[in-house]
Amino acid sequence: MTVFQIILMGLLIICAVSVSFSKNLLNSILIYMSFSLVMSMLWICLESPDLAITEAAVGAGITSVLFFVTLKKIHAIDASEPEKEEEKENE
Amino acid sequence: MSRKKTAEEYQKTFAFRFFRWLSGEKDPYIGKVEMRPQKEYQPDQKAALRHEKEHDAIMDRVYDTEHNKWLYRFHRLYQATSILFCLFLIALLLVTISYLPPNGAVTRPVNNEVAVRYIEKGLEETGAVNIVAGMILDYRAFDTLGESHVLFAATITVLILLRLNKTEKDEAEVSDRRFEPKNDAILQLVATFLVPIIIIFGIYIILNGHLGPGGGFSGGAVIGAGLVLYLNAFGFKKTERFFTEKTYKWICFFSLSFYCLAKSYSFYTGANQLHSVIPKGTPGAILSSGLILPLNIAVGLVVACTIYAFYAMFRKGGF
Amino acid sequence: MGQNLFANYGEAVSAILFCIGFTNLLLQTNLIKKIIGLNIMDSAIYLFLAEKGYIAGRVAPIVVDGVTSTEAYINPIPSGLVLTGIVVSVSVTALMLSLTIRLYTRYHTLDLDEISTQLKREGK
Amino acid sequence: MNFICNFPFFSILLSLFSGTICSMLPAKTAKVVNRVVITAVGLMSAVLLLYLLSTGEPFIYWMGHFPAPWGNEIRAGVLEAGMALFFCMIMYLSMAGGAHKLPGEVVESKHSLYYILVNLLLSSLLALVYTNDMFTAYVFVEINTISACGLIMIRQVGRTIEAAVRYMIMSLLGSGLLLFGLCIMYDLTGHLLMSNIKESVRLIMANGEYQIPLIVAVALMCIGLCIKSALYPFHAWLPDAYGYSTVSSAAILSSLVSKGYIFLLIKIIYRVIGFDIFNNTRIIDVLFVFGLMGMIFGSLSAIKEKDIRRMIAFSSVAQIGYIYMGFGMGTQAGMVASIFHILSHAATKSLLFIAAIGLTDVSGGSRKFIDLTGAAYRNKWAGVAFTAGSLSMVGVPLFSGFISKLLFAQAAVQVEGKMLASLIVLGISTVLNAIYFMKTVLRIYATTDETSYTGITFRDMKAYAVTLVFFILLNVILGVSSQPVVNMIEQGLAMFA
Repeated sequence: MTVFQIILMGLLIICAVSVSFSKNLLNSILIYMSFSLVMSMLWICLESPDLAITEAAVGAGITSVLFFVTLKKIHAIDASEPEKEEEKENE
Repeated sequence: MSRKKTAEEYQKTFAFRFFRWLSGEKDPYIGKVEMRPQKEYQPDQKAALRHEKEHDAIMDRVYDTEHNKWLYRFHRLYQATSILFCLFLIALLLVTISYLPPNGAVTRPVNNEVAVRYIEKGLEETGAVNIVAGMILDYRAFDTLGESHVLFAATITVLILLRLNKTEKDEAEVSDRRFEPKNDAILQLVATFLVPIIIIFGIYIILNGHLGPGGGFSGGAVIGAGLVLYLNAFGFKKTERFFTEKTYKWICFFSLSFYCLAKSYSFYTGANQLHSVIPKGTPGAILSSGLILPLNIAVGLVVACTIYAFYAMFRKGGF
Repeated sequence: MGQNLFANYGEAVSAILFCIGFTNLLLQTNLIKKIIGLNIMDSAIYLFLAEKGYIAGRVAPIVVDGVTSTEAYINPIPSGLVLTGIVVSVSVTALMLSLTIRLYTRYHTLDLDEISTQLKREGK
Repeated sequence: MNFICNFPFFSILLSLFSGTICSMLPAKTAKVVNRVVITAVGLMSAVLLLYLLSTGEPFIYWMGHFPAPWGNEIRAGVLEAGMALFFCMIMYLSMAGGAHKLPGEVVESKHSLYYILVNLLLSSLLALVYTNDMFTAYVFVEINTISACGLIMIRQVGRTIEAAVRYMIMSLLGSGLLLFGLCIMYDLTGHLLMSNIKESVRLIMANGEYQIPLIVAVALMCIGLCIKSALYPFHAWLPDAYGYSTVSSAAILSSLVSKGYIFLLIKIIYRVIGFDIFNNTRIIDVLFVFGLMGMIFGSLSAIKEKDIRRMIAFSSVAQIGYIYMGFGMGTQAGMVASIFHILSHAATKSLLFIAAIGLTDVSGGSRKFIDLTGAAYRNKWAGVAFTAGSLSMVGVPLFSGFISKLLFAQAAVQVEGKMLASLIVLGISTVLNAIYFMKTVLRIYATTDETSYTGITFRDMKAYAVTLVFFILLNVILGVSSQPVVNMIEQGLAMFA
């Protein structure tokens, strides 16, 4: 279990760094989503299922949806591709 | 013989002329100095234009952020200091952490009588099987009350920022749907299957909050996500049939007031050592653990509505 | 330097994440990136807290079969605090994003310094 | 338990609940509700203060059915009750003084939202004042931040939104640091309740184990709160936020919001860490230096400013520097001076903001100094009030500012090593204060022949003039009968321990 935790933590750091260096806003938000997902897995490992559910619903779900709408409003997503991510996200 | 002068004589004296000059009745230069009337001031269009251009040029020079050497240096300095500061912070925190009590051990100060009582007496005192739910909604309920008002305050600020009036809203709606396929068949089919499942799952999480992992906030977020999916698939027209700003306001108002009043009652009886009439029920049953279940439902409603409201506000500035 | 750095590897990771978020908040010019940095920073603190509650070999604090001995469960307090914290960070994120939208519709840029220069230049 | 002991709880819950209620009410009713709530809370705090003065004992109030380390608690002593009363008074006067400007600055449909935010802000301030639990403090700090941000950007011009973004970024950095410090503290002590943490801290300092993380935790919390209360190097958001928001917001923000955080810091110093332990760390020196820097650079920026409201805003930076200088002295006297300065600055700064709006109103809405020439003749009440506020800020006897400067000087004399620095900077800062405030006063009393602006008479602005009179009275009362207030502060600090 410890090894798994360490791998997850490594993933967290990789995600955080690549968010900072990614040029494309859409990419960085997608990476942030995966950051949240990894975080919620980590919380299962840390025996906090309440947090895992909340993080999965909120961090990977709601926050990202709000980010996507914002990107759309500020025209950072190319208009030619309607936001598939947004809908994919909700499922 | 009187020394009085007559008026005529007086008018010739120096004193008379001096006082008249003082009071401004006579200009001593009139008739004595060669003068020409001044030309009336006419604003010179060209000069004004030139001035404007010069002003613009100066402003361009002053606010030319790209070629300003000092600004560039300042930015560099700022970046360097920030990075140094963050490295320093990392080092500081790592050193701090190296001195902290070791992780995972039982002997740490965190595992003291507080946690012990929550675990040992939690079931008995709050009636909740999920000790975390019992803790946040009964032992430390004041924090949670504050937390739901953080959400409320955030909604209010978002309303202030993004709520538009009727005409603006219509424009925003038109521009919002410009690039979007209307009535996407695949999406609608998927949504018909998924939305009920998502919402039922959310309701399960809320109702099960005191028995297992979950609770008002996570369940509400899941329901909110379901509503957002429904909105995306079927558009605002459909959702407006059952969910308008009025519905949102009333649900929020009722849930928050219920939350406030219920918790006030519990705080009041607790502090004054009065007996609370709220029954605890049998632990493990769905109708148990006193106020936790109703509070979870109230929080869930608020959160679901708030998330939908956030989404609708972001999309078109209204419901 | 203390001796517990490797025992506390989870906390160390959370400290590094905190600083990455902090750096993002300070250095990124783009507001959206700043907001992501803020979220990373908050998550790092929650990770730190959750690590505090964890005790190896014990299970989540949900009473099973009426067993209420302290030996069986992890510390429930950090989980509760983190739950509260997550709600706070969602609210703040929503607020920041709506501010971003508002700024963008007005100035068509996401760079705060650029907006400041523009404002000063207009002299309002 | 006496029924009066319920009052802190009632006042917090009343203001929280009125926020929810106001969301359903039309703007006019919401305004009435807002006023009624502030008055009621003020009255309750006054009764509580009298009760506490008569018993002389602070009390603990359980928030729930569980005692100390398990449940939440709030705690009331003389200082808390007095602070709550004072905050209510300032808030009522600020709301009343800015009420006539609100329709022009905020869209009609958003008025009730404004009152919701004010109610939430009041409740969070009260909770910060009364709380005995660190995590509750964090949650209410967030409510405070969010509603303050709302108050800044409710007047939607470009500047305020930019200022709100800057404010949020700085505040969130501060909250993050505060929360991190709090978590380390929790890990070391295993408690979240202030009194229990203090016991554990004393044990830790006696044992010698975990001292380094403890000091780091304290430092993180201090820096977080300093950032949030706009201490000098972290003040970038302040001038725009105070200068362009609606006048009530500016008055409330400058006099109450930052003071709420500072009061929390005082609570942390006294009730969590312990005054002597805090004074033995190097943190107070850092606070001292930042405070001195703020006093000088804040005033210098204020002198450079050509816009009256931004000038007052920059003056806030300088005044917050004073407060932190008092913390940095590390003596009881310095602390008393700081707390007195919190009161006097709150009373004066809101007066200045409210008076400044009266002056700009009769100058065609322009805030540039050049247009303000002779404004005091056009609006005599605002002119007198502004002069009174300026005199108080500069530190002329009879006004509250004089007493706080006197207390600072007295406190500085007792401190070895910091005496010279603090006295010199106090002197320089007073001179700088005098330069920019007297410059403004001379400007508004200068005579001009040609004026295209019409004056205003008492009949047009009864409520406004009455508010100003109350503000001036408050200032003069603080300045003339300072001894009872100082005694109360000392008694309150004694109750903290």
